[in-house]
Amino acid sequence: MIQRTENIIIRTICRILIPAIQLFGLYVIAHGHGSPGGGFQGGCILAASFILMVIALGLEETKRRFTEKLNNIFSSLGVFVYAWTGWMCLLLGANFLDYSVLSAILPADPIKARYLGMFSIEVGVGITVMAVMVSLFIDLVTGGKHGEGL
Amino acid sequence: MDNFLLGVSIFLSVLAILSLYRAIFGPTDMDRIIGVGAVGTKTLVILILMGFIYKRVDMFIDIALLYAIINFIGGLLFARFFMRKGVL
Amino acid sequence: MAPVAVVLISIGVFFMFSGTIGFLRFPDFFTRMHSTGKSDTLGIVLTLTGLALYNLDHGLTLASFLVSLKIMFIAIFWFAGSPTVTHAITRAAFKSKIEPWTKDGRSVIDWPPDKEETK
Amino acid sequence: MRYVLTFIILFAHWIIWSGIFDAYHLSLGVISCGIVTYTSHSLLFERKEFRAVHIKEVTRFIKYFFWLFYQIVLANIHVMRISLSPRMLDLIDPRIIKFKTKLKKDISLVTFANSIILTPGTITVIIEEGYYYVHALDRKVAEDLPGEMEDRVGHIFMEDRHG
Repeated sequence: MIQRTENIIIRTICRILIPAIQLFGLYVIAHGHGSPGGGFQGGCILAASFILMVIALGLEETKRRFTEKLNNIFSSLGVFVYAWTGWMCLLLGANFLDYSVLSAILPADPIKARYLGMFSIEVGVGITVMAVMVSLFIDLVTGGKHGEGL
Repeated sequence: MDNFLLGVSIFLSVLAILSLYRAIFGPTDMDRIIGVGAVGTKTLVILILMGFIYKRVDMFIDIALLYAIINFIGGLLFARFFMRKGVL
Repeated sequence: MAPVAVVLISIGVFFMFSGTIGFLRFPDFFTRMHSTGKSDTLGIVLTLTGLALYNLDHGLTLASFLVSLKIMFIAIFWFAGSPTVTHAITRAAFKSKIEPWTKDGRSVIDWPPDKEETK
Repeated sequence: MRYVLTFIILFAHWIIWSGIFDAYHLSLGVISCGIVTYTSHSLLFERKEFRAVHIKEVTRFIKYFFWLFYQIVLANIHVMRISLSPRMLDLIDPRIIKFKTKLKKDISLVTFANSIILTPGTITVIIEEGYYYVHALDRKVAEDLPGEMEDRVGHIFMEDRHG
């Protein structure tokens, strides 16, 4: 098990910096259209904040905050959001991921609907990337046993 | 002013290459880590300078902040990784 | 604003230069850590302050003011994060038994030194 | 209380980063800050209640920050002279010194340790049971420890009054 660090400095500084990093990840996801970044990058930053949490608070505490079950739910929820945004377009009679027809069910004109569709795709990608990155990291550092490691 | 910024970024690149010497030939593992970290600090400044040179500061600033975060986490992780059998 | 920015950037880059030179010249790991961890931090903070001032030079709008604040945010982040990384790496080196380079061979001494010792 | 405080701090950060003030982006900001507040309010503030004393701590901390910056510049020039001097090996006398501290709270221990690290010439190596192990570059910087800096840090966080 990756233990809680006994080192006061690293623990305190990480505690202060983790919320800021998480908020930055969400910012990158939300502003994917106007600045560099998007779903994948934002998801990676969110995963990085969880890696920092593993360093600072230990694996046990991290798993209590972000459980295995929640991780599985998130990693499939992202794909679900992605796929259903595409399928809605298909069901409304356009191509896969052709967002502009979403204006039929959303209270928005086609340009705004394209915008919202793109945003929901990015949210889906971000959620999946975050969950998969976190589980990859935990599997790698513990050799898949979630016990001893690093 | 643009020429000044360009000169500063070239000078910083030279400094980054000098720091790379320790990252390659450093006697211990820890020397290599701080060599990479030193290259990272120079790269951070170069990224923002590039933003000023290309007149897109608002764009490069996000990359620079991300780079700072990655450098921070990378340093901590490497330090922990190279210290065998211990808690950081 | 521009001349102040030029002065700040020059001083910051000079500190980074001295840090790199010390990084190459010092004899062992711990002393190298001194030069790269500190001079680089002060250099980055001064350089970023200069760049934030230079950014305000093109006209003080809300957008450019926010960009300057963002640059200062990076500086503050670095100010909090860099000593932590320095401490983590030094601690890891000390725990993995890297011997500090000393002149008289005694690496750890109590401080302040005892009275007899200073005589 | 700490939910509200965390939310306000995070939303200030969001406004600085975002820079777009239409309803769409602001509502995204509120949602994101809500999520982060819910997941990590216990990370940012460990104590549950706040008193007026803690505002004073912030102002004192800012005052201390400027003093620290001045010290950093002074010490940086000292280390720069050493590292650029041709007789560098004669000037340095590195060793690890060990001294007892009188600080007790986590936050003041961390502030003191980070101040030591930021002042060139000294690195905190380990903190163990009230002892600081500090690597000092030469005798001159080692003599300043623990000294004035510890008193100032103790003054910020009111160590003597258990505030």
